[in-house]
Amino acid sequence: MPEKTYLQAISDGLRQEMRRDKRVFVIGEDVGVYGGAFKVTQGFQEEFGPWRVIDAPLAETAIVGGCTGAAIMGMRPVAEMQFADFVSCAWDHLVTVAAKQRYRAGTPVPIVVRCPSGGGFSGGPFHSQNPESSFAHIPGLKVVCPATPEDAKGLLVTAIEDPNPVLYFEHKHLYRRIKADVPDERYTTPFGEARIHREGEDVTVVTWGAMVYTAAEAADKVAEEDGVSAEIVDLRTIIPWDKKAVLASVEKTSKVVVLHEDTQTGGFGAEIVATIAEEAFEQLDAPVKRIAAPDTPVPFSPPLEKAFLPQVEDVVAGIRELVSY
Amino acid sequence: MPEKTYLQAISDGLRQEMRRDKRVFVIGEDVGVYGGAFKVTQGFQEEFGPWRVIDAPLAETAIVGGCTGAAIMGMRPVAEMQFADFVSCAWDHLVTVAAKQRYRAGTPVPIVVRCPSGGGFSGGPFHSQNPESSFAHIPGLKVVCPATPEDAKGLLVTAIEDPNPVLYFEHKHLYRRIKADVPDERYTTPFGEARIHREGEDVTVVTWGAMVYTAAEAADKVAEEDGVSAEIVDLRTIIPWDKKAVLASVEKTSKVVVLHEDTQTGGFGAEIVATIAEEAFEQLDAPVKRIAAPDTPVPFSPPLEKAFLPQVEDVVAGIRELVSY
Amino acid sequence: MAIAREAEPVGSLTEIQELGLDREDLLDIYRHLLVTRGIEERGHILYKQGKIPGSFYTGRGNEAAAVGIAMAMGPDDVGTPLHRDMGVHVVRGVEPWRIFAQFLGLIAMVSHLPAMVPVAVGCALAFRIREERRVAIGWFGEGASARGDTHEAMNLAGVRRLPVVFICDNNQWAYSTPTHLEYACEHIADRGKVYGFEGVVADGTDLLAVFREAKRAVEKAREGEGPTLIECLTLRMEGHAVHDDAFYVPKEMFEEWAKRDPLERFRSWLRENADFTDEQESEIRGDVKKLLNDAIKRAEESPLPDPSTLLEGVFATPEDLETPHHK
Amino acid sequence: MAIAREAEPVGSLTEIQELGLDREDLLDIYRHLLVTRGIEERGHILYKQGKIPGSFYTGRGNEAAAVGIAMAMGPDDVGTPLHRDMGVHVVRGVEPWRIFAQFLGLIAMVSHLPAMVPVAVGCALAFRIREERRVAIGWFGEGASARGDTHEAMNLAGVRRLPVVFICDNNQWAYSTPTHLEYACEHIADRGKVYGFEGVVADGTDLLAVFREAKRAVEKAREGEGPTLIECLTLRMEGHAVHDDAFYVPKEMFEEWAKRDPLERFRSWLRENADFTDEQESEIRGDVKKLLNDAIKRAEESPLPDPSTLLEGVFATPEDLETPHHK
Ligand SMILES: Cc1ncc(C[n+]2csc(CCOP(=O)(O)OP(=O)(O)O)c2C)c(N)n1
Ligand SMILES: Cc1ncc(C[n+]2csc(CCOP(=O)(O)OP(=O)(O)O)c2C)c(N)n1
Ligand SMILES: [Mg+2]
Ligand SMILES: [Mg+2]
Repeated sequence: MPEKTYLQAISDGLRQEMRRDKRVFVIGEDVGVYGGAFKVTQGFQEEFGPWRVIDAPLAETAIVGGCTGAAIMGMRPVAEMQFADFVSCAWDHLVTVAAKQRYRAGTPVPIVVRCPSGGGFSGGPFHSQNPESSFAHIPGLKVVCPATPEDAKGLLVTAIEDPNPVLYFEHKHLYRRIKADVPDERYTTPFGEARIHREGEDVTVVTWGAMVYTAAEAADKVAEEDGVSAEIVDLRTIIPWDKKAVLASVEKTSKVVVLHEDTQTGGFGAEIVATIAEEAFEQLDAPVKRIAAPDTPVPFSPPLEKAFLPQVEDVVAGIRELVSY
Repeated sequence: MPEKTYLQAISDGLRQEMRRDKRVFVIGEDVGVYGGAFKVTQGFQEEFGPWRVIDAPLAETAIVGGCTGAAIMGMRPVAEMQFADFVSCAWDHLVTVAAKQRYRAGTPVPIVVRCPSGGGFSGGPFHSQNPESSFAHIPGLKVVCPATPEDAKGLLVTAIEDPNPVLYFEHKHLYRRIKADVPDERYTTPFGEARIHREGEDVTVVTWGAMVYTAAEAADKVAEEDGVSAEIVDLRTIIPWDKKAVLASVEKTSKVVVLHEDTQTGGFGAEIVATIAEEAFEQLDAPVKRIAAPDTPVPFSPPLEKAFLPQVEDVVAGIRELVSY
Repeated sequence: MAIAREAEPVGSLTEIQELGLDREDLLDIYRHLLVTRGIEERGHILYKQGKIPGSFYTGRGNEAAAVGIAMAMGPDDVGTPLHRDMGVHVVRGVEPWRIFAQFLGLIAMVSHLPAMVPVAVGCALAFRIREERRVAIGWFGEGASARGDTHEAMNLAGVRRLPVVFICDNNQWAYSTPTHLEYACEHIADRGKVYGFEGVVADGTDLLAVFREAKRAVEKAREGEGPTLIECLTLRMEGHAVHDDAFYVPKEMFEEWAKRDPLERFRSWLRENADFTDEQESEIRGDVKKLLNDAIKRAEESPLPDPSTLLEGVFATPEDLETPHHK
Repeated sequence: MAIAREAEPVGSLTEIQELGLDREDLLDIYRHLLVTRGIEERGHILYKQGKIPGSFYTGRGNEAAAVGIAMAMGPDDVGTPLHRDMGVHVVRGVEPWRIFAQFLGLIAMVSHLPAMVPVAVGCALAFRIREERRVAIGWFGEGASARGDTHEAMNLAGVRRLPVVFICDNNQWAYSTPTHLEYACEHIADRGKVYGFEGVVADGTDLLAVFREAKRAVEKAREGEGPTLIECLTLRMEGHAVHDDAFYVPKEMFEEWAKRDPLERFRSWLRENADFTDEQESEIRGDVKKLLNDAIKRAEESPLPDPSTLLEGVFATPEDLETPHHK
């Protein structure tokens, strides 16, 4: 199996689907001649032409709303937000029209909105956000946050196949930093099935996206320094999310950290903690611990951004706290 | 003290502030000649003129964005959304500009966005929503949900005084249905201080908005039929929310229902449950129970809407379940 | 200075026949107009009887605009009509009982304005990508024209010359707000030009003028020559919704526009130009009455949804994609 | 067919003096232009040295437009300039060291485009409500003109005749996207008309023409005669940001516009019309060089924020309202 970056995996998965299915098209700002701000669609316009790789005006509602219309007419649109942050400009369309269309009018809206998300490189408050929690609260939307190249491809294919609007958050900090084997052939990765990134016995870390790697480093550290064995559950998809896998891990370890990069209050971590507290009350040997960014905009200045993003040491400290509870 | 409806209390509070402070003005669709879709600003334009009671074009971003600009220039704008649902059209402005302006640029944005929210009268998916949870997740915004006429007035005055953007959710189903004593003089109701709507010993119900009354009926019922004494904590403000009051009540009762009208997954109830699970783990004698609307759009059809909204019986059942745990 | 072209009235039967409508079509149109108004009048009564939950909106005064546009659509064309465009549903073959059933508690319309305009543009985008000779119609009110969605959608459509026709139902009021507080140009149709296409203002009470302009615009779009913006000027002859007595609309305005009742105008035209007889008229009226009576009956007999279905259909299933559109 | 008026170049020194600029002002302008370009050139070097986190944007080619507009603003006027409008900050007296310090890691600009245009309109609304003779300026790029925010803001401003001037920095590219994929009218300034006010297209490399039009528009707004939309036509002479080599821009385009370098144009004009000597020029250049050197030094010496301040300032306190603006 060839080794690919997370970014290549997304690009390859998308290209494969476009070759396979003429209904799939891409629309976004600078996705054509430029190949996308992050070059995910580089070379696509040469291959598929300007009507399947559409350079759109700077207008997110027109882009995503246009996808909804095209989807209702039988296409399989994939919109690219230049940064996940800008999906706020299509919020009304997504929550008002796309999310409710099936319930209200019976019409499925099979669209994918690709959102390059996440911080870690001084993008500042408008180029670093992780808006998955906001969308996860809206009935009718699906929300996907792959952590590995393999999942990035498989979940993208599933997202395109899915008959619902899917917010696909691809973490920018993983784009070129993370490399792994990715099958060449087409495959799908199911929604709602978590992946055990690392097995463990003493404590569970539930997380997704770039934080999987932060958790993994922390797990290495506590294994080495404390002999603590941490299990890492990578949710992969937030809506639907794999409650069963989380509860099974909790049953095993009785201690849980929920970790995410987005800010804490009202973040999706709260939903996971609440569910565990409701449904695994008797299995818990310690309070569930949330580790997330503090409730501020994402700071631009490097020392502040570092203090903002959950760091390996924060997770190590959280695990230690639970273990010694 | 005169008895007033919830709607009159809002209207009177707003008028009083406008008389007192020339910087306060109102802008929204049909707020002038028509007096607002729900008549909150009836008679205001006659009194304050067309430049302090501004009939705006149908353009929520212009309305709320305009308020931000005016606020930065020293005004105290109060925007009216015709229905809370339409605040989705100003989402980007609120989360991108208004919420982050202080952190990013040091400029306070003292605006109030009044949002008539909530269901119960077949308003359907676009006239019944409770979007407070979405905003509660965005650092920099404050979120207010009064349940009583007295609080409706006092919290509105506090909102206007507050140097931050405040989302003020006024529940439409309380407008004319709920009447109570409201002081004539000016007063403020502090943000972040819950109100004990009813004292009790056996179980705590944490809630806000119209659900306070649903909880109260349920409490009456379990008192009468089961001899169970339920305490009702009305949060009044969601951001900031009164963690201390909630934890104090939990310490007393050891059993908690968190109840809200908005849909469950990722709703603000999850934040409250998560916080209790994290910080009152040892005080709990039963898992925290959430009661909220199921994860669907708000249905239009009366039998479906009734099944959607949390009912007194649902709360009664929840309380009984906890009591017998 | 207006930028948009102002549409002329249509003259003779010959002229209209050249546009593809024969006498039978004209009688159908009259029937559609009666059904449209009838549904709304009956709906209003049902509302007063307390049978309709929520609120109730009518398009009195807008029937000719709605029916005229819809008549210009081809069978495979699509559109996103509004709360004042009942006539479009009628022409497109939605059975009246279904409409009553909806009033009585089945499903809801998108209410955020003008949220469906970008969707209409997206439909047109699909047609353009697949090189189909189909057209999408996107409606918005003159009030909703103030929102960003109309702008983004019309701009994208203009840049890509998509097969879409924009219809602005300009009934001069947005709830209680008069046009001079909604926009500051002469005509909303003037905006077509700044998106790269033609704008046309039509008298929305003149069904045939609306039809002719819509037909032209639809065919132009079908030929790949891009969008058109048609503004249909009418007056909203009732309140914003049933609870609203429209006290803010000057009486003279209602009186003036009452003289231009679209049904009456079309009826007179038929009388003068198409040998429309008393017998034909009363036959059509009788048919419509029966249709509506039966429709209400059927709707009232239809069961309300069962609460157990509450959770159904939030997410689509793969089978939902097995519709002609999606395949 | 263009709807907007096209601005003429400014001729003589007398003409410009009548607009209120004396010779000293003109030399100041030259200084501002040099500082503007200098800050960006130095910033670019700092970026290459790895000292600037994140990305780095420049406005090369846009200096005259930015400085020209800012020179037309009164001391109490306000504005919301963009990433290509460094010259506005320079004219408005932001000290260069602060700008470098910002590059080096202090604070961030709003990036969502054109999110600040409604805010500018809101500032104008405050002025109108309080009947102050102040003006707000709202900037947006030709690319961002496709977004709904520009539409909603300009429409509201037109309806209420607010004291605001809209500036469209049309540098012919939105990242890699050329204008014909962004809009389909001849000029963005054509849109003024459909919001009820004048649109003007100016050569954005001609500082004096930009200044004259901005001055007119600002005074018009101040007199209560409503908004103006001025489109400043330039070319973005570099990539979208430092990482972008702008391969998609035709070379000839750069060559053609290089001949219209705004600094060089203004310098020539000074030479020909205002007795600008070699000595004066080298004196100014020397001053600017020193200013920038000192500024970088001071910025590099400024400490980065302490992590302990992370949580500060998410919410404003009542004391924050004790600024001149808010009182
Ligand atoms: C985004 C949004 N804001 C506010 C409303 C509330 N509202 C419903 S209809 C209406 C007036 C609409 O005016 P117009 O577009 O002219 O359509 P008309 O009702 O006159 O046909 C308003 C303000 C809405 N539906 N959507
Ligand atoms: C809402 C939004 N979408 C996308 C972007 C990403 N983006 C940043 S600059 C830019 C191009 C802007 O073009 P234009 O408005 O012409 O300004 P210019 O950079 O050319 O000065 C884009 C697409 C953004 N900042 N905001
Ligand atoms: Mg209208
Ligand atoms: Mg540009």
